[in-house]
Amino acid sequence: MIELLRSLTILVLVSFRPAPATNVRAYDTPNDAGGSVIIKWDLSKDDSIVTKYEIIRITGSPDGERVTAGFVLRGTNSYRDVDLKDGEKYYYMVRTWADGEYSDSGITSKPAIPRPQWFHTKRVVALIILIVFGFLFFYYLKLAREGAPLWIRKIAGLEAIDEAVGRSVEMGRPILYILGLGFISDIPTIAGLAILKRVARKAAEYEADIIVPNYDPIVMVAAQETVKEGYMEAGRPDLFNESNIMFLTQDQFGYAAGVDGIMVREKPGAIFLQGLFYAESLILAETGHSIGAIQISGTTSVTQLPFFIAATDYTLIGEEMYAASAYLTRDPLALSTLKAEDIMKVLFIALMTVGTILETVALITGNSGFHFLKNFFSMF
Amino acid sequence: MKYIEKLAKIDRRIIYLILFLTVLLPYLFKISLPMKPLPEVVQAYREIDRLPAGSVVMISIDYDAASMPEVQPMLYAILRHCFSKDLKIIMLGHWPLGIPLGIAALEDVAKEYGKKYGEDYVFLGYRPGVAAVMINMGKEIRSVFREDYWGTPLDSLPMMRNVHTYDDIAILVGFEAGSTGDYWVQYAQARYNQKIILGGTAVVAPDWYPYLQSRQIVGLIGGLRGAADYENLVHHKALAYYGMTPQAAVHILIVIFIILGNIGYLALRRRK
Amino acid sequence: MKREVPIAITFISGVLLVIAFFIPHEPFGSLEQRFNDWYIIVSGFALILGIDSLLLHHWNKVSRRSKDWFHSLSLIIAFFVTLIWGFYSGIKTGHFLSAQSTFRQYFYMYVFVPLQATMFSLLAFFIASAAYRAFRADRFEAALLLFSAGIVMLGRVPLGNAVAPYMVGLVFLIFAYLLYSDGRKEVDPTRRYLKIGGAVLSLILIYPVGWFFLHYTAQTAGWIMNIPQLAAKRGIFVGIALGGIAMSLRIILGIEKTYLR
Amino acid sequence: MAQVFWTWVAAFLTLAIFSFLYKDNPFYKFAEHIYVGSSAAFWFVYLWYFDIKPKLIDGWRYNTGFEKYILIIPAVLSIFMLMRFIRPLAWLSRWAIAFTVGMAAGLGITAALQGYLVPQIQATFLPLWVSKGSFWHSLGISINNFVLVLGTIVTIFYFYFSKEHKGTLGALSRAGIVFIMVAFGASFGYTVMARISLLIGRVYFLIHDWLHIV
Repeated sequence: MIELLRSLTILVLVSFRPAPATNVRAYDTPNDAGGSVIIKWDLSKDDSIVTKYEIIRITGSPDGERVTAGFVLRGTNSYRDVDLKDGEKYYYMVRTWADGEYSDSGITSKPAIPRPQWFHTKRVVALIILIVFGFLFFYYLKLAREGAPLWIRKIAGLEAIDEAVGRSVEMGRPILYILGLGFISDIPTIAGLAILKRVARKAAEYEADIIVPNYDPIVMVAAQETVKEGYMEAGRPDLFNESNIMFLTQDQFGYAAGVDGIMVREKPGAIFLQGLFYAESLILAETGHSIGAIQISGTTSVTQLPFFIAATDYTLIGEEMYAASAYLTRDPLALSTLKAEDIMKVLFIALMTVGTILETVALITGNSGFHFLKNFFSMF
Repeated sequence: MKYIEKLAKIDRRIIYLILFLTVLLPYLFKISLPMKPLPEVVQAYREIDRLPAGSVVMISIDYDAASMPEVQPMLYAILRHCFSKDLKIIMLGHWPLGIPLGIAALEDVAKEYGKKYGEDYVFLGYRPGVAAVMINMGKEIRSVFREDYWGTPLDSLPMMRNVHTYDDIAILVGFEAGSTGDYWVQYAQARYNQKIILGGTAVVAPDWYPYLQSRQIVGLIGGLRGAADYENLVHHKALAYYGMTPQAAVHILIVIFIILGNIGYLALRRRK
Repeated sequence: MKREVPIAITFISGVLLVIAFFIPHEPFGSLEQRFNDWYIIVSGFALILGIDSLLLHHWNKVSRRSKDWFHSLSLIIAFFVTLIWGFYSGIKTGHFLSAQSTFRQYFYMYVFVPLQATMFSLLAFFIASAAYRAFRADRFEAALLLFSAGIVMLGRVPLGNAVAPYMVGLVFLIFAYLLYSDGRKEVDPTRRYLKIGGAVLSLILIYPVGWFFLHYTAQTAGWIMNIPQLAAKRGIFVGIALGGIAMSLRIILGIEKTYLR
Repeated sequence: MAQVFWTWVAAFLTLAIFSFLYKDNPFYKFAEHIYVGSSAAFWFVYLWYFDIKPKLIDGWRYNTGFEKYILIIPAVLSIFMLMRFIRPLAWLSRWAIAFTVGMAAGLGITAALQGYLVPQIQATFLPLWVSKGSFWHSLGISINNFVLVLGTIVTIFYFYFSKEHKGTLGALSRAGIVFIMVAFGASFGYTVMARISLLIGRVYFLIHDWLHIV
């Protein structure tokens, strides 16, 4: 009986036309490269029995040919029409379907004209941050050029570099420098190269060998140049041996297998793991520990930092690694940029505090106007 | 006293050996923990179980060898379930290096159940462009895959004759190790209302619970635990099911090692 | 020329990408994608340099008959067998991973995947030995590391709840012991009694805390992952982002040019 | 038959890699060298089929006009890269490197802004008092939000470089360390499960596919 009633209700509902979708609006998609329009509408009152909405496009004038632009399912009230011509006028209608029946209000939207934009308005917050940072950056650069004193706190992992190289030399063992799985297009790899230069110079001073196995061939080339430069600075270009900076393979675990092999056979006294690392980080660090080497690691991969902290003697955590080149060279220009970073940090902390207070106020007063800062920061 | 101090310096090889045995022995002796299948896995099982024979299930291979131990058992379990219910299978993938893994499993299980290629299962393979593939299949599968993986035109395969769009596919099962699953939900579900079940590694699966709540997916199989539950449900206990015991045992073992190490370390420190 | 041109190239390509980020209009809108494609092409060719380095390194070992030269020879043979097989299968069947490709059927499934998976699985052993060795409660920070690792580890498996109280109890016991032995050496009487009192308190707390973890280990693990873990990650991310921007600016402006010398 | 032979090959390689856990030995050395050599070739073939061929060769063949001729730029950069083989022209390779590094720097800035900085800061804009459900529930959420904001801020202070970590800054950065250590411990513990699964997979291969015990 209930079954019968149900099917009857459905039958009745279906044989009626669903209420049409109303208030159809179309406008150019903001912040895009052109060629697309966004269509929005108010859902049909019978949305719960609607099967789909059909979006109909009319090009040129409201009484032109009607073409189906696409379908969306019930509950959806917007559609993005793509592959359109910039500058052309487009009109839209939304047809509401319930099984075989449909209805539409017969009214088309006002015309929309797709255009490309010259500025991404959603990214204005990023631009502001960049401008403020840029201003601070150049301000402190100028101060540094004028000779203002710059101070940097002690970073244990970087202090230990000379000690590690020295100890390795005392034991008569080579130094192993691992740049990880980063490509040259990864900033941590470039930070790793900056530290490599210092290590190479120290190694040259002590006449120690330095081995650099590589995952990426372009990084290998850059590492060869970097080590050569380090040896030149130490005044020992004669000791430079390019074949010690070699390529292994572009396979994550193949690289780990190869580096492990080098570790157990060459028995380096000091191992540096500086760059971008993934799951192989612990394979390398544990093998390095098992041969008794002193290990200094550093990476910006947050998921791998715990393993480095556990398995190596010193670890440069995230930003500390980027600070390394300034720290090691004490180059005033580079140090000045650290000062700019620090000011930014204070600004961000202030911003977070303000944002948190605003959100709290918004929730207590129930005034959504206080969400403005949070809304301002939503970008994509 | 000396023995206690030794606890601080257990040779790593001894740790390795004990760990290896902890993984191996539960398999050899088929020791298993009593486990109640997770509701989201049961839901996935029921969705497939109630499909009428002859329905088409589409399976997507979006992982590669690195996530094989977690995801491959799910694939086997689902394939067994589908073939035992006489469902038809279309397999494809978005990770080129996972394709060989998918095909190996499909051929294995098909042989087990005596299924015929082209009539009971089809392998489409890989086409570049994740979102484009998903969207275009909503219009016509042939617009993306004119031929199957072996180069046979789809129309000459009996089971594909009436399969054109998502409307002809009862359920889509995505096996994931990255963000491809989100694309499936975004394109196949949101645009074409395709029923979706997702299975994936323990790392990616937790992100899908919101989909489950909003009914955008009708089942979720996460990590080795999810695979174990599914194996349990289809009564074919294998890698994952018996793997749960070593899984728990090793976690506890590592904690025990940490504690032993600390006791030894403390003893050493006291003497100093 | 040899030095200035590269710096100019770096400057131009870097600045262009930053500008393109704010301009959806073509040609900027698709610039990032285009540069990425170019990069992939260049790095593909660069692989020839890498392979030259690898083969030369091992060929030298073979020709000098230095230690392990036999293994170096097998590396070279493995390289060429794989290369020829891969391209042979690729040409014969249209793609090296295609259905009929014997390269896929045999090399990929029975050599490449097992090697990769086994090397990856070594992590299970290393994670155990690293935890055993490194998680020593010698300092407060180390104790925190140990504690949160243990809770999360146990919170993720069945039976974890049953074991967690013992672990937590032991940590408290250790803590009490440390406080007591420190307190005994303390000269100042108030500090001494504070520390010894703390030791007694830790002993008393073992029971309620143990009870708590008997019931709530999984929830605590979830809380640690979702709250303090996330907070620290965010802080680290902010640092990395700022450091990354500064490093990038230094590169674009030519202050940082290690790679070019 | 082929199946059986290749399963034995796979089992041999698996055991050879495992033998490294005991110590370095000829079996591991052999497997390692095979792995490095064959994987270098594998990725070379892969790059050809998935990158160079579709992006450069097919791009040149099927595109017309601007899209076609713009490909000359990466082709020239690639040739410059290979100039390292010719000593007197080796300096040209720096041009190609300069391009990739410039790209890294540009992307480094935009990715940091879009991927980390703005979303992470926005996510910390949390209300410190939430009323949702019962009082205790609200208090719980509020405390969590507070800990989240506080933890983020003190962790940032740990990375403050240009001042000595003494006094207030010292206390804040020490609090930062506390959060960092808890986070690292948790992250370590969280990963264990996935790694054990990998080992389970290999052990299962050995006893099931190879030895057929289970």
